[in-house]
Amino acid sequence: MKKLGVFICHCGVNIAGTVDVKSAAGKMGEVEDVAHSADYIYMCSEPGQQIIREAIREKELEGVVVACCSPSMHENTFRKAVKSEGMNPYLCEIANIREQCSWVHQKEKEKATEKAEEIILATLEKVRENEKLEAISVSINRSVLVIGGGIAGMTAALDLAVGGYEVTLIEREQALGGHMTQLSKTFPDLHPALPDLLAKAREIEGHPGIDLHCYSEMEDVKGYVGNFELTIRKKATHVDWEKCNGCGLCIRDCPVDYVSQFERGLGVRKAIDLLYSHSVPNKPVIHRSHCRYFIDGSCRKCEEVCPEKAIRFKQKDERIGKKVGAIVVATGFDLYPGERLGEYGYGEIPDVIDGLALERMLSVDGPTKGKIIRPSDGKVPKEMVFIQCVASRDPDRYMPYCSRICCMYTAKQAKIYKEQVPDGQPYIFYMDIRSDGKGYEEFLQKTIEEKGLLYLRGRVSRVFQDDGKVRVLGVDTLTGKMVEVAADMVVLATAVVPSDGVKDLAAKLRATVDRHGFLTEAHIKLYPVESSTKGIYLAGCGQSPKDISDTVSQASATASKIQALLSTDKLLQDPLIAFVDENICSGCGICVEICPYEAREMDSRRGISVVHSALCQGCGACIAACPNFACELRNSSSIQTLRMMDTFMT
Amino acid sequence: MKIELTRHKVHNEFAKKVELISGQNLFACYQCGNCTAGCPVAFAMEVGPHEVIRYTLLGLEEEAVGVNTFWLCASCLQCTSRCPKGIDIARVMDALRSVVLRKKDRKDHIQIPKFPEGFLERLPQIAFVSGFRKFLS
Amino acid sequence: MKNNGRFIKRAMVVGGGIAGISASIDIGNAGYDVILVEKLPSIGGRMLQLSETFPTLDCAQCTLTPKTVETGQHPHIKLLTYSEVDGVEGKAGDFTVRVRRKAAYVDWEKCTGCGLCQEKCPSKKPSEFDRSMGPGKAIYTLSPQAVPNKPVINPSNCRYFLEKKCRVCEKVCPVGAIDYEQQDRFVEEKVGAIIAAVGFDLTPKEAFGEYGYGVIPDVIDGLAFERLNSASGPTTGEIRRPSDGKIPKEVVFIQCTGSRDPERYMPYCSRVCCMYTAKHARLYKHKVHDGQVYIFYMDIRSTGKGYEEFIQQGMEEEGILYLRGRVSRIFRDDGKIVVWGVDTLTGKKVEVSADMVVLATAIIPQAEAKGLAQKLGINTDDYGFFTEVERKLRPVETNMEGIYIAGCAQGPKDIADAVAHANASASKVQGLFAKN
Amino acid sequence: MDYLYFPGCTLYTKAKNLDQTARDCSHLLGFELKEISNWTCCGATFPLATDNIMALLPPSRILARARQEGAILTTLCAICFNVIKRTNRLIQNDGEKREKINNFIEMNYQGDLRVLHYLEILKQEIGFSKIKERVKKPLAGLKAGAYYGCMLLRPFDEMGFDDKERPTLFEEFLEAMGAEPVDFPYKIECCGSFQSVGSPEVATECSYKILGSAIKNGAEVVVSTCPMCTFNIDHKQSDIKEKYLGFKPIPVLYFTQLLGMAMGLDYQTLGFGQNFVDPLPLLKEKGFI
Repeated sequence: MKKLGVFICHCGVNIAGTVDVKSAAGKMGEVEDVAHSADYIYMCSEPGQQIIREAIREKELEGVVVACCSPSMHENTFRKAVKSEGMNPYLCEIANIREQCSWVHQKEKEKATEKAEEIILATLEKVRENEKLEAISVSINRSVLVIGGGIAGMTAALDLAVGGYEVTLIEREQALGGHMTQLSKTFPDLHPALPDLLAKAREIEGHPGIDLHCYSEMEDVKGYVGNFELTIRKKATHVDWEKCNGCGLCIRDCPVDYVSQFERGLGVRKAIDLLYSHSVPNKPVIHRSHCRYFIDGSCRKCEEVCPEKAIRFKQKDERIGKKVGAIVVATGFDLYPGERLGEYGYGEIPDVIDGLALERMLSVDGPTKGKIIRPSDGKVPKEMVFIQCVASRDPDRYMPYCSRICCMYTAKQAKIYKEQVPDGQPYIFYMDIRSDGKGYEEFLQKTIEEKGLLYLRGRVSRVFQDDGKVRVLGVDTLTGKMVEVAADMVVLATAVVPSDGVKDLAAKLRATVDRHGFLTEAHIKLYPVESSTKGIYLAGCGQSPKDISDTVSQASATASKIQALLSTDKLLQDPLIAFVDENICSGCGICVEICPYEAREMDSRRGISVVHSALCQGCGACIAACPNFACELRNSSSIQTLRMMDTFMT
Repeated sequence: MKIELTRHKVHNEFAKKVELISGQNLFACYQCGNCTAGCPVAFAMEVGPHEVIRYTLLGLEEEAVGVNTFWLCASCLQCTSRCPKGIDIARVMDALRSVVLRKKDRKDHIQIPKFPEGFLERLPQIAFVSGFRKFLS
Repeated sequence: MKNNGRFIKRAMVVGGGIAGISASIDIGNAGYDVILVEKLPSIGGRMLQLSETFPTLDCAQCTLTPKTVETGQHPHIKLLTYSEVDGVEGKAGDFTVRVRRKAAYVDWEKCTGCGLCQEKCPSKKPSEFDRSMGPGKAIYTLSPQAVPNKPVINPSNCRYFLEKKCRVCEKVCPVGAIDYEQQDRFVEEKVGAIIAAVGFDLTPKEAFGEYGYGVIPDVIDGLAFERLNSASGPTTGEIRRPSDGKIPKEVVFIQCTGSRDPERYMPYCSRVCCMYTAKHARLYKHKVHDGQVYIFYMDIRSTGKGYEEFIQQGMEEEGILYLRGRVSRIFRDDGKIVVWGVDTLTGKKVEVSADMVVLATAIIPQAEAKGLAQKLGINTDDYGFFTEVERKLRPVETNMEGIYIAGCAQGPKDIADAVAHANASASKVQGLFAKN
Repeated sequence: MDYLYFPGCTLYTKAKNLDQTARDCSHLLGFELKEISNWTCCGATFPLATDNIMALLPPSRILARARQEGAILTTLCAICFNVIKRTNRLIQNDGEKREKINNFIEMNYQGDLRVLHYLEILKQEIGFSKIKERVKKPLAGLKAGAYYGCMLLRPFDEMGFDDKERPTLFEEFLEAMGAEPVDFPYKIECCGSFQSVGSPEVATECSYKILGSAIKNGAEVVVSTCPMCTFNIDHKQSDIKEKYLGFKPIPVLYFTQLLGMAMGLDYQTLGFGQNFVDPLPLLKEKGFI
């Protein structure tokens, strides 16, 4: 019979305020195989753990039950404490008498004490049957996949490469940079966005430790933290990027123009073109849906004119396999689809554009070379209306959350507008001005004072075309007056939403997303960059809208977490997983389909099912499904569970 | 109840004149209402100082000069001392008075003969003198 | 940058708040040694004083304790608490840091943390940790689960140091750990990189004349309200007025006290007050259902994930009244606190006679921040926040190679951003060590 | 040591008691108030409109002439003190306007005159401890509410008289005379000033709030420095009584009247006749006269 120890924690008043810990400790002491029973005000504190260590040493205990808070709080703490005394950590179990007893029965003190004693007795039953287990060590490969080549993905990739890890960076578009490439200048210092970004991109392109795959997407992923196996689909660019020297003749002679998504509908691209001028990598791609050859087999102009014969009409998508230890998801954001914003006339009135379109106008290499003009007639707008919270902070019809960056980029855009059009008047309809970053409030107030931006506190109910002008029906709640503006141009600060395709990417990665499609972090406060699935890390707007400096911080943070994860070449896995009793298992295979983590395979030679120890999360689905009771969870066998139930029933 | 704004109306001549006389930048105003909150005579005003500043900025001259706010202002400077943006609201009130008085088209000054009997004898001269350029109904 | 000696791959983190802890754990988990220097007797920083955290309202202690315990027991992290950086020489890879270990008047080697001295200490001065919402002892640990769980004696509250009397703690200590003659000691540490995460402080309410210069007892600041709210606080979680212990039924929260006030106090926005005030209001309503909450604000700033929904839920379900306007003045008027505010949306002057007023005072750097910056040779802005070398793309690096910044020492931010910021600086340190 | 003194128009007539008691007290305290030889009205309000140079001339002329006769100029009335001091500050800081003003008044004044209120002289130059010694009849048991008003304190950075939110100078002065100062929140709020001419009911409301707050905090008498405020919170108590029936009048005295009484001057010479609410019954009851 094993000698057991019971240690009951007061947890200040949290437990002791309801459960009579002294009498419980006393009763536990009377149980015949309990060699030591004690209580202390804070078991998890240093002196508390000291009591446990001394008791194990003096009484040579072979099993310990700590009655305290939830196992998710301090199970590791107490298992480490018993391990330091040479006892197998898995012989130490937690009896949760706080969340499951004292906190919920604060009004019935004696019944709560009774219940606490029963919980401890049940846990003793469990410990009596527990076996000694060793953590499973799993070898990991020390490379990382970064999904998304925006500023978040680039920062994470660079940090990891500097840290000496192999990085695979995949980007869905044909060039790096994400939305930052569309920006003119960044707030609050009005630095031009592109130069620094391209410097970083070139650094990535040339870095030996980074394997860059643009115009590629992740098709499938298997495995677990430390051992992800994934297949990347490299979409056919129809140009041999090694051969192409970026001379640009093909782009010049391509007869087909189409309205470019990158230019937010304000500019055009050729069927074969770069994503943006002097992009990194500076390689063109043929877009099949616009290229005449793919439509009716005609043209082939680019092929004729290409000096390096780099055009590959027949090129097919390519698949390459990769093994990585951790994955950073940096998929970025999109703007809420404008067409669904009926009341603002977006898509119907040419002079109503969104924030990114105005950024394209303000960019020196944009469609209007930096000049703000009305898309309808090319005139300079003198009445410029900015509307904030378009589809943001609108729980009823659109998105309930705040998109965080619009107040700042709108103020920046209004400032640049006033510099370009001194006699123009910007009106900004807002609800709350949100300039809470470092130096943001000072920038905003200085701009309002010097440039004379008129902030009207109120939402806009409707925007409609009215003989050449764009009528805006808004309100100024500070004077309580309805406000109407016959504007020349309207810029909508539309809501930031996750980029499309994130939902099924998350499904593949078995990462969770919230109802809007933003990836869910493990803990909002303490683990903001880790996903709840081990080995998956989140950076940038994919997790929630944020500005560039917060995105960069979060990206570096993921790099730090991954360097910590992959610094050891072995990863310790919890041994509390399922196992199969070979002589009972009939090989029916039900457990293989049931397993949500694909941790079960059929061993064809012996005709029985086997557990993949690294993949199994110990969820117990297979145990419930097994018709012959052939499998059990380590240290949670059916006998133990039944014995624990008995202590409650009697 | 409804106004139409154009760039000529916003920060128009009237607003610029008030800014010139008072030497203050009305765009700096947060509309936080600290001045109205602290004003000892705000209870008797049709609109608070922050709102008359708002009307001025929006170029609503008739509304701005139509209210009794800056006639009631006793320039006790409580607002100026507490404005987080450092706007001298008392000067803006005086500027609004000056704009109206300098136009000379208002005739509803208080007439001295209309004072009740013996009122002037009891009144200290200082009350009378400091009231100059301020007495309009 | 090879120098004659090799590149020391050991980091020092100055400041043991949530930022310092997060950075230290990351660097420690990557296998490098870390020395964590903390001014107070134990680590945890401001978060120790919080009751619950927004937006999930889970209790700060429960989320923080696993982290502090992990730091305390981490094989690679050495704690130097109740210590301050005195001087720094050298450059990246070879810094020599002189650390002053303040006299705790308790021999930490002998002390077992049994807590008897704290029970028996007769001193009843207002506790600084509880923002003087309740009495504190002269010999104290910051919280029962303090890491390390070693008390210190505060000479300005201790009867022995003031009047050479008492010595109760010495008598009662079972291991004779009390040593009134202990002096400050200096320790030299050689490290390769330094992260400055010294956190923030709040503008003292005494600075605001229009709000009573801190003389009106029931006018408290946000942190004091956290202590009232905290289950391990002086009132074990009950919201009671400091003056007479009654439960306030009319509570006014005043935002932007000292923030967004370029003319008289700080021009910047302290970023977290809108959120913690909304949290305070909701926690108050959970405990006092028939109480009425007024929040005077200018702009509500709830931009984080789930923040806006948290505030809207507060308004809709808890009946919290948001009044857009600043408060010009508050003064005491027979037992009540008269608040002169305004609601600029109705243009009306608003007067509330409140039972309690909570000021969301401006976040400012720690007093020692500027001094530490000089010692480290890094720039600060004119308020004392450390300046990052590039606002957008390099938010954690400074003008000195090998020296990084993390958390609120760089500028006001909430716990989530501070943790991400701290992890980022940890990443840079790991990068620096890997490069050499 | 003698101080240049600018009485101001009201102190010659309606506030003669303030002027007279100040001269007598100064004499008792060992210094003389030397009235500047040639002075005009100070304009009664500091011109807020930045382009109104004309209204700056009267105070500038006073400053320039005073500078020819001495280095420190003092006044008793809070409004004169405010106008003259702010003009002085403007002349010191604004070179362009200084030149314009000097051209108008054809004098050369550089703003180097020190302008002090009589209370500042008592505190900085004489010292409250010296006053305490000279007090023959300490005003023991007299609960006095010190009413600062607006012009002494604001604008803070130009007047620098005392703390703008919690001034204590007046209270120290009352304590020096043995009285019990009573702090009341409305001591820095406005009495309605010249509105008693244009909108009397507004001034009544403001004065009522001030007096009500003083009485609620236990004040038996209110002490003021400025004839404008004194008119509102003293003379208008008749209007207050009409509007607020339960209101019990409270005497309002100038600070120099109290000082004179404390230093043993005969109460007949203290000009109590000009005070609207008769203070004599209270002073008798307290045994000061």
